Amino acid sequence: MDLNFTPEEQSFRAEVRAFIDAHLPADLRAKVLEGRRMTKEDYLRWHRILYRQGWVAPHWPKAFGGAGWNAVQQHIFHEECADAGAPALMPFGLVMVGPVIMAFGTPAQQAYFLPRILSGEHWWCQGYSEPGSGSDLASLKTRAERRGDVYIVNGQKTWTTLAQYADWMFCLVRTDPQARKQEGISFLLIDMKSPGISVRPIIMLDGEHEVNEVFFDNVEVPVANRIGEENKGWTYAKFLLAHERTGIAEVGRSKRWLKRLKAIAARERACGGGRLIDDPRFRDRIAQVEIELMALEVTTLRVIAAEMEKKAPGPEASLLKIRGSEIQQTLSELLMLALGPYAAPYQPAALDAGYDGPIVGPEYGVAHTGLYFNMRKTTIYGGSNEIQRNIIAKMMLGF
Amino acid sequence: MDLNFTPEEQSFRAEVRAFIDAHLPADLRAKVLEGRRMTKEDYLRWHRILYRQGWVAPHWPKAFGGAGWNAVQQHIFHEECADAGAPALMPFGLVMVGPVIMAFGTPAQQAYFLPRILSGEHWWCQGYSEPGSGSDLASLKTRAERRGDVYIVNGQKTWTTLAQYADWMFCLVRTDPQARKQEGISFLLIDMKSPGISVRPIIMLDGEHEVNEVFFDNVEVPVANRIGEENKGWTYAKFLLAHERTGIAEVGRSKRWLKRLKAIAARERACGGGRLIDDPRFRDRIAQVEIELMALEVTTLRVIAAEMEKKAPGPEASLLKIRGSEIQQTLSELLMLALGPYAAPYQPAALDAGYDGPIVGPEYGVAHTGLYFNMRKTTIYGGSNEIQRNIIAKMMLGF
Amino acid sequence: MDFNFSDEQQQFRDSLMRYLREAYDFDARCAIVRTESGWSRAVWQQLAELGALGIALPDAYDGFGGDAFDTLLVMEAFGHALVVEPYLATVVLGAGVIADAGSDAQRAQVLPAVARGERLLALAYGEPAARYAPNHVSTTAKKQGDGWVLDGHKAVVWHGDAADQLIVSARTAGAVADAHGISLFLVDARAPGVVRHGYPTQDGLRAAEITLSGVRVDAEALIGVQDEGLAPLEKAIDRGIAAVCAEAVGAMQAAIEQTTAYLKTRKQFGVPIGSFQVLQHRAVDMYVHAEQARSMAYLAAAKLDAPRNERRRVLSAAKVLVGQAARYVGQQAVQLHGGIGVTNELAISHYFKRLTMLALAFGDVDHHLGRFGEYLEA
Amino acid sequence: MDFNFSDEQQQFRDSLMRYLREAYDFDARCAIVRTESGWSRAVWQQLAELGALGIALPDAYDGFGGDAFDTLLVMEAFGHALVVEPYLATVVLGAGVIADAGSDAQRAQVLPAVARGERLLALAYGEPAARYAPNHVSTTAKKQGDGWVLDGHKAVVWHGDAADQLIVSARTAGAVADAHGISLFLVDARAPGVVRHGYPTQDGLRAAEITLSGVRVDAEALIGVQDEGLAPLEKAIDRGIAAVCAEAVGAMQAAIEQTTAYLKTRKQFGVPIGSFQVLQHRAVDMYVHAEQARSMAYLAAAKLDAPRNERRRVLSAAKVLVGQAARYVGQQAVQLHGGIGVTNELAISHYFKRLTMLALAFGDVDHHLGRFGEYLEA
Repeated sequence: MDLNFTPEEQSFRAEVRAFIDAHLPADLRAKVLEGRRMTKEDYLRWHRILYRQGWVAPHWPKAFGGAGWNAVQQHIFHEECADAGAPALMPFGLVMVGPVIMAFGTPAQQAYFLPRILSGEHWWCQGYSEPGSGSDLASLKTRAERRGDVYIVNGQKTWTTLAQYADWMFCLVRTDPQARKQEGISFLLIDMKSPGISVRPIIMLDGEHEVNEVFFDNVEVPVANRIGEENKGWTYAKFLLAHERTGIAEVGRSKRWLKRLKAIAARERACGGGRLIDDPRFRDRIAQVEIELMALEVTTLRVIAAEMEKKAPGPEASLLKIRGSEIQQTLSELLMLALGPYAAPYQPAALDAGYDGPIVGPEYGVAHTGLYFNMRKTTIYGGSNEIQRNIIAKMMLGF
Repeated sequence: MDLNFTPEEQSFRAEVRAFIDAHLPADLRAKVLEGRRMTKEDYLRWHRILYRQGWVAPHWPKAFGGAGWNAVQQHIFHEECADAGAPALMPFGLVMVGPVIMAFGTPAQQAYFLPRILSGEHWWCQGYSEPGSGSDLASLKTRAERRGDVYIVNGQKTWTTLAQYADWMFCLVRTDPQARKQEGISFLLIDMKSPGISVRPIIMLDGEHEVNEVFFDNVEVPVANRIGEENKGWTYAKFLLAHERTGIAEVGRSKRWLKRLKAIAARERACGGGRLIDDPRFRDRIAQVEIELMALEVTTLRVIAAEMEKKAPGPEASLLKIRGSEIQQTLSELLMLALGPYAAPYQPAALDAGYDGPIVGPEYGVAHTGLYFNMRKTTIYGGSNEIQRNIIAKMMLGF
Repeated sequence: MDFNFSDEQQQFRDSLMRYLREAYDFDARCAIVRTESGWSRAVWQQLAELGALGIALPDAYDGFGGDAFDTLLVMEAFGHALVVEPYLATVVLGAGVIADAGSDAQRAQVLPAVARGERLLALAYGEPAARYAPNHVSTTAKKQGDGWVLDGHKAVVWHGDAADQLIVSARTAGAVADAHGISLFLVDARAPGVVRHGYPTQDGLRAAEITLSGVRVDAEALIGVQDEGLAPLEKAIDRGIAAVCAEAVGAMQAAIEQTTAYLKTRKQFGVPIGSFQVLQHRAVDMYVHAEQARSMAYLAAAKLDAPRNERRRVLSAAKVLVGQAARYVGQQAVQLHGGIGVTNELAISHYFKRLTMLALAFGDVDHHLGRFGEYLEA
Repeated sequence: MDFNFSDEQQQFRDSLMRYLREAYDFDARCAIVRTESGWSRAVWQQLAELGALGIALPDAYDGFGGDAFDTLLVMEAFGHALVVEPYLATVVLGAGVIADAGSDAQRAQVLPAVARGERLLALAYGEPAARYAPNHVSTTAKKQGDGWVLDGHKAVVWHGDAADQLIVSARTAGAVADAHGISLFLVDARAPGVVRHGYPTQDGLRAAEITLSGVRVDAEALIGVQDEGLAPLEKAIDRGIAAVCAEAVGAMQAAIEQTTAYLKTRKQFGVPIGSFQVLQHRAVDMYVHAEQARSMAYLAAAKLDAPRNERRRVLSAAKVLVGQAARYVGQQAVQLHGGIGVTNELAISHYFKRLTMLALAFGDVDHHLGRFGEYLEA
């Protein structure tokens, strides 16, 4: 039993940190740290920097162009990126569809798609959720009818994150309407430029355009773009969901937010004078969430250690999701509360880089209330926390 | 809209207070305030004092020997009694079976039982719960077979509060085993001295003897001691449950505990020196529970006001039960926490009046930890808080 | 003890809620928020005609002489409909200060115009470094001849951009956080030296940063007693607290109605999600919070005219409990709606945002828990 | 990074848990608690033979040279079985201080005897007015000739009635709450002037009030450096915290096992009550708390030898989180058992009581939240 990182792991961390220090553009870093609006190009700039270094896919095997790192190395890498304020890497290609293509794709699919995921040429989006499905994913209704070498796809997806930027979508469609729920589903790769696809923005409660509805009106998809066998899509979808939850606890980002919260609480004044961080109530709130985050970090490391021994990530991931999302919500709420009355102004224009108009209240606060609002999603998406509790009840407690 | 008591109500309060000041024995008062062990005679002394004054049954009509007070007067009376540290009046006769006998009893039953409830000659207990039934009361199994003028009762009741003192039990028994669950139940009045009854103590987690199992082995009960019709007992049981919840919020007692908590927190020293009540964390905990209690008091008054207008007490009583029990638990927990390390000693002998052995820690603290343990029952009994939430979900929210 | 509203009050509430149901549904509200000004003068005129603007103003000044419970009825209805018009700023805070502490001349000049819907007010008391403390006043008013010259920066002034007149707290004596030495002034919002930067707030209402640079007012602009402005200001804030508590109660009720309706309609796994016990009990806890909050809103209204310490104790208790309830109900209303709850498309997220801001208004839970604690041994 | 216990550790744990399963079930435990002494010397000898008493003591003194994780294994197993024997008092606290700060002579005299199960210790550091502060020492030790004379009252000394030797904190300089001027002494528990009033605790263990009246000890009784006893005392307390965190983790696991088993067995309304989603989710939240607590128990063990500030920061964090988890798991275990949960008849209420006391041991959640907060900006 030893909770310390080995000397090798520590020198790996030093190497990662040195690279980020040297290569993360200052303007990107500032945007991330201040929580300003990110553009597609912002994400891609950092993606390409890591791609050139060979680090853009830490968890992919070297044979497919990944870094081939083990779970601890991946954890260290993500923690360093989060701490430094590097833009998030979009998971849709690298974390979601990439491993599916590696595991179940044809050699042709692998040769075409994988390098383009790595280079950033293809921006992917996820076509899982539908208006009627929600947490009951398998009830999806989007139809794909085989007509020779193509499928004709009709239907609608929703909650499609950043579909407005996407070149490709991986998509669950129903190919056998007679079969039972989980059967009769196929897994298609769809070119977003195909005729018949339209994308409608959904504006989130913070006023931002983050997700979309995607409509399919007789969209032709080559059969060659199907992953694996027809009607076996649910298998691939489950494979993906098991991988999707890596890093779901977002410990690194939460540690960065905690650091920021402390810095701001040391600058804000409490009502009676003195620093907000010295107000016993606010101090206790910070202390409480810091303690919960410490525990979550160790729990995450325990899960990673289990993964290292080839124990598959199990329902423990649900625990990481539950506590991780709750901690993110608490931190974003404290960031808002720290502002006092200046939590109220709504200043969407100020979120853009280069904005030089007036700012109401402290400049560091413009994104906080929106962040608090936005973070409500974390207990809903990726399987709501209620669903996660159902999973633990069944898998860990045997109900 | 006026949240103040009328001048009449205020002078009623003054009258009640003056009577209690003059007639509540000091030793009883001290026992109650300090949370020491109460004997049967302790309860009966106060019962008889109120009986002589004509106040022992505030909610009974004058025709049956009650005070005939309205809901506001009853509230004022109970609040004053609680504040002064008067012993609780046992509800089994006065609140539970008394109203059932008034509503559904024969003239002979009324003439025999009601005066003896008032005088305290009969101590009653409640025979509802059974080992298998719990929250699912109607699944009871105790059998009563008709044999001429008597029923032969066999079976077992449990959680029978203070049955060790009881002269009579009101009891739900199954008289028609073929009927559906809620049907086939009858409501019997059983003399606890009947042959075939045995009482086994159940020791609570605080080490006290408060509840019992009661076993029936061919116990003969005259048919004349049945309330109302055979197999209609569920109706009378429901009538009783609707009345049982009056005062369930225990606002008066909680206010007394709050006062005591503040007095103790003003005497205890905090770790850094200074008074515990000036420790910001402990102070906030007191403030929080006081605020919740303020709200509950107004909510209680709102329910009482609705009762005054002959709106029957509805599912709002579930709300009072939920918040009332949670507040009692919080207060008892703070009373324990206030003691610091002296929460640990277990001193059951010191709970008796007249104990003059050594006491570990502050004398005012001997009952606190046991009280905290004991109060866990409040979210379980009388329909667990989970059941209360089911009731609100169904009755108030229409699920 | 009487928990009933009078017949008159019930009729007034019914007509107000009927109007809002018909003219102020969610789409109408969104359209109003999207306008340049962010609120509707037409709605304001309708509210004047319904008597809502004058209901709690003195009879002598064209009001109806109502009490705190009339204000409660209005605010609860506004909370239920998510009304964005400047009622709190103009009527509760602004007219409240004038009615309470103003001279006869000020009352005559301001109150009838407010009741008719022809005058908008704003209470400019916050400052950038003040957080929630009204005694933190660094804006100065210096005597000049018969009148005064005001300089300073007033922060997050609700509906400050729409106001015709501002009630400004300024320091006439003492150091920055002293209780003594604060005076209130009635200032023309368009006076030379007044610069207003208006902006929307996170919940679709409006506020403004206001700078005063050498703003001259005459002697009659002083409201009440020189240097003793904190008392009426604190009282106005407590009236504001009672009002936002009532508004939050209305908003919580609407959020609960909409959430339970959604739970009964929305199907997953082949059943309405409202059949899941965990979600039912969540809704029950929302209901319990809301009922306790309603009790505290009543108590807050009842204690507005109590002696200062008792008033502050109860108003802070109300703000703590209502703030916690608003947070819980708002968050869970969104959670129980799932994905659609975190979009701007349904009303529910707007209730959540408004409830969030109401929980912060006049001081957050921690602030008022501390203020309540000052009276713990009283 | 390695979260595995070694093969040796796993074997040791298996044999310990097997012994407890066979010899220390709930009935056996109740019988032990009912005895006059409240604990079992026979069990203690068995624990000595299993190596549990010496596992974490130095090799040189007949121990096995184990580390904090060996202590964790023992305490977790003890928590799981609700063991009442004086392990924390004797081995973790008492022997810990001697091993850490004692002279070679003291070590040689005490530690092998502890490992063999022939010596019981108690750490007498609390005082009636000290609450949870170990620096609050009013017990005095005055120099007399070569030795010392001790006077004072030590409060709630765990297993103080059974101890053969006491480690007593006493003031040799300074004022009552000063950090400097505290010294530790090894005192024969049966020395003239030592009066012990032993009593049961709420969770079935034992403690004692101890008064010292003119108790003479010789110069060799001083442990470590005169006036500098607070540092080893604080370290002992932190070791105690790590130990009770591990014990709480074991007790929580048992409580969760028993509660989920009960939920699956107990039927109401014709179905196992474990089929109700609300109860399932409650059990899940117990599980989540317990897993987070386990992580903090590991971290606490790992940081016992870190520099003082880092050690205190982490140990307080662990105590806060484990305390909150113990409270939640204990309360809900009772709640989910319903009526039977609030009786003494099933084990579950005893787990609740032990978890309650563990949450208070060495300082409650508020105390450690404050201590953690001292290092917030470190």
